[in-house]
Amino acid sequence: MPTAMKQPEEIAAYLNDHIDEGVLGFVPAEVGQPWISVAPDTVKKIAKFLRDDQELRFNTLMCLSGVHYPAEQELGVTYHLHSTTLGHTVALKARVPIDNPRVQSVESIWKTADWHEREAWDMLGIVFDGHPNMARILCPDDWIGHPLRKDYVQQETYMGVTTRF
Amino acid sequence: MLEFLENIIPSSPVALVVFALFPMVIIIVYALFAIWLERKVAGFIQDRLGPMRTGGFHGWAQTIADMLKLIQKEDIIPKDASSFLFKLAPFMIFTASYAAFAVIPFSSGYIGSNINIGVFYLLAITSFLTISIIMASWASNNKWSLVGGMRTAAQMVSYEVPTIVTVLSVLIVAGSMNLMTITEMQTGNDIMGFLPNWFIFQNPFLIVAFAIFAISMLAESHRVPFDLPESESELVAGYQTEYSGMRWGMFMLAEYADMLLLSLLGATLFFGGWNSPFGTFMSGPIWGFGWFMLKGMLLVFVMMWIRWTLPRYRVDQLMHICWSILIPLSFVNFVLVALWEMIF
Amino acid sequence: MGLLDKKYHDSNIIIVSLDSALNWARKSSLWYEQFGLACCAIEMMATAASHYDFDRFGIIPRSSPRQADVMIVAGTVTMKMASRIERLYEQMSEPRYVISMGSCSNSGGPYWEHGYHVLKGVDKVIPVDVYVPGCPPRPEALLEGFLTLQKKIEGESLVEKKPSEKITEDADRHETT
Amino acid sequence: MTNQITANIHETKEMTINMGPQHPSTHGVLRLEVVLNGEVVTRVHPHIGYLHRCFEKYAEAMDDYSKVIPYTDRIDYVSAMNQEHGYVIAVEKLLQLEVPERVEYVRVILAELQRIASHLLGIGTFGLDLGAFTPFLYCFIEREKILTIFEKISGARLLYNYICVGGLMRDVPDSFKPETADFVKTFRPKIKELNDLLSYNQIFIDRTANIGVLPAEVALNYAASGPMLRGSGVSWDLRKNDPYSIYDRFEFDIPVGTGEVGTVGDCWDRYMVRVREMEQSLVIIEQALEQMPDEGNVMEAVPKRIRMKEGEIYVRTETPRGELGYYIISDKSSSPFRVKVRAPSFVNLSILPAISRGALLSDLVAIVGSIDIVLGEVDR
Repeated sequence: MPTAMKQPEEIAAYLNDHIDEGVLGFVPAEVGQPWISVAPDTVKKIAKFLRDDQELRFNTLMCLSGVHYPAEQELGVTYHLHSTTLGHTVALKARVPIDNPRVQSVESIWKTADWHEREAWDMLGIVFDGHPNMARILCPDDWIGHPLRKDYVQQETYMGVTTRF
Repeated sequence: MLEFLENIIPSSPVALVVFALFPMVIIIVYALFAIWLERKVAGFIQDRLGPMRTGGFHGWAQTIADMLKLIQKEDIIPKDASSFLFKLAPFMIFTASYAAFAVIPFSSGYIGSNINIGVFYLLAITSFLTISIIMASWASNNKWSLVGGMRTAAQMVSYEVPTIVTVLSVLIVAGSMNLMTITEMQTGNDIMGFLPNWFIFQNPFLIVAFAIFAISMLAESHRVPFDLPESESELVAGYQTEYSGMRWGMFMLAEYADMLLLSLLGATLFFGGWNSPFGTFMSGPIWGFGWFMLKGMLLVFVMMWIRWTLPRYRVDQLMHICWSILIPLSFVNFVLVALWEMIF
Repeated sequence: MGLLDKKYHDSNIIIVSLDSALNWARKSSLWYEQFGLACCAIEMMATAASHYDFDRFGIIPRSSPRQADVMIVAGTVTMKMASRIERLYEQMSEPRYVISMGSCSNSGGPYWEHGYHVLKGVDKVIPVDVYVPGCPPRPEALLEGFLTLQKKIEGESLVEKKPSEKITEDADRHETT
Repeated sequence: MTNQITANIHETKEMTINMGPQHPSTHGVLRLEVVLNGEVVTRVHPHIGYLHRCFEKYAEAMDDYSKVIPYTDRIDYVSAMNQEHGYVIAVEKLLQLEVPERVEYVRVILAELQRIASHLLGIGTFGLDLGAFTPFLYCFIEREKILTIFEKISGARLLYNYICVGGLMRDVPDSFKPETADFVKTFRPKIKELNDLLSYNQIFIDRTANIGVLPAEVALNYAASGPMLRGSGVSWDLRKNDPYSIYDRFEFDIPVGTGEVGTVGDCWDRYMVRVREMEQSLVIIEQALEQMPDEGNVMEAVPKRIRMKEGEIYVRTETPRGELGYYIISDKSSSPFRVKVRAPSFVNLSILPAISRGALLSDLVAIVGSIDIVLGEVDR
């Protein structure tokens, strides 16, 4: 039975062996956890492989987070995956330029991604291709701007009420 | 009692009005007391005190303050509501529950109208409650009210069947529909030498009938576990959602009056009405009234006790209990009561 | 704030005694609207529970705004919620009162500086009668808020205040705050 | 012609009804857009964000890692200690900081007490949703005792700001140990009382068994966690499966849903998992009280100034509602570059449309109650 817990390095190497394109490399960390960098237009294919492959079996998406990198003019999406059967975890990162922030949606692979992706759109303005309902989730529908961007400027009024003190 | 009033009051119509207002006084005094009692009972069941401040001793004036406040409240009629029906419903529901008290024999000296078909009249007039609730819910033009009203219609119409069948079982034993006659038949302490001649002791199957009656009574007056029409956690306030001020107060008053009415009916049919449990000891018109109200209030207390103990049923389970348990059971029991009467 | 309030221009002995009776009824039966927004709602529930027991003062929850007298704004009011709070307030029937519970609804509280989605004080959308400070206020503080509201109700009258009285009253208020 | 008329008469329309944001049983400001066919729910569409308090913006704006802690309290105001615990563990892991023994034990005891307090509230409000008012107040009486313990050590009843990076704000008083032991002793019989009054009440069982059944595969696909996942029969508890802090030193069971009165994964199972977890928390507290060192400086490892290296970490802890994840990216400054909270209620609530289709309106109330959401955590 090829069912053993894998370290992130091994998972990266395994992915490199089995996926032709899209896996951009393994990034070790000085402190904290390492991650695997992936291309945003291949996320879905990689995600499906990660979920269905018998050696990996990542059956849950623990967390999906959007990040803004103002220095590089980029937005990023981090996926934290976990396998309840094998017990290993891995982090994937996809980065897109801020003027065309499009990432493939993984909603069809892990249902939990639905709300997480809507939140990333709401907070950071990342568009997820293939998501069934790309609407704002936390802020009201007519809100202006994406609050978690580092250069976000709060709107002065909303529905006639000032947002400042 | 009417003759007595006509003796002291020279004008006959005035005497009649005073005579007719007697139940009204009882209802109002009872409601003021019962709402306070309800909160006190809830408090003691839940390890707290309940009203303590208003009026001094244990918040005795709490309900009076509530009523006085409700009178002051703004009377809102929603723009899209059907104004006429919306205004009419609270009066109708109160009138219906007040009118039903006409045939209740409060004591050997007082009955509003000693008619032969008292039971029949009472069951007919309580159907007005259902109609007024549907009226209120439909007129409000509010979705929560509507769902509450539909639940009420289904619930009250269904539970009328077991109620009527159990009442019929008593009528077999009594052989009369006059509530005064029914009460008079239960005078005396002859069963096993000491037990009073109440119907519940006369026929063992009437104990089952009383159990069915008690359950239906909870449903008819929509109390927990059958309080679906106004279930707070689901329907906000059900058919009362849009009512404010004294119009809402009328609904509350009617609800408590309804509780008392059904309790008094239960006391009359099963527990000897105004008869003293000790035979001729402490009997008479005044004592009789006291015994009667005591019996009614005990049943009301049990309803409160249940309210603060149990969760609520779901609407389909409610129907299931009625149609597949209570109704067949009440019919079988009806036959058994009749057989017992034939044999003994 | 009821229907008859401030309808009379002159006071007399009947109105004075009626005033005290009506005010007594109002202050003794403050039914609050049963809804909570955030952290403070948990303390509000704790105040209604056995240990502190709102019912001692005749305060009970009603879930329909039509039958409620007091709205306890218990917690952070966000921009998305602000219009709903306004609507709920309008649905309540007069006389109605508002208690702002906790720092968030008083002024935005801890979300004062960077809270782009937080309304900085519920008094921007509805009038507030009593402010209860704290994050969250203790149940005793909320009860104190209710007692303050009761004192405020005692001062209400069917008689419209004369302009001169209004001025002195305003001056008093400025002094105390 | 006549056929057409009768067809028109019998044609029914679906009714869209708005539940919330002000509704007695949406546990705060959740809004559910419910499409009803009669009383049967055809579709549910949850609208959230009515309590969006910009936590993540605040975490970035604060100039110190410690200053984020009061805001973590307010994410899930029902279990503030657990939130602090999770955040502090994440920061400590980034700092590679060792924490004194005594601190770890106090933290664990507090986290478990908070779990009991939180479950008591969850159970109580669930009963309230089903119309049982009295158990709710009984739960609050017990909860008040825990809050008294917390108040003695931290000065606050609800939001404590007590656990800090590297230690605790101040040492626990001497009375902490005997009082906690005393609580454990008095609380056990209360669980039995609760079971008699509510858990095994026939009406309660009728209302919750076979309602809102969540199969295990669906739960995993939706990344459900906590009692929601365990109710579906999956034995998954981070305290055991991925132990953090010192949870590997204690012996306790993971209660899972068994379908005792209905189907595995129904509302009753989720409810019962919570009740049984309270018992297990008592077991953990008892062991921790026994092992806890009496002496030790709780401020020993607290850094004067937090100097962070560049890196990132995702740390998950088990809160009463499930897996709480803090994803922290640090740069060289003293404030976090990005903090993302993976809130268990947020994820658990996203399952609601999937499990409430075809339920009755009253069942919907039961299902929402059994998920045990805290809106502060859903909206952050």
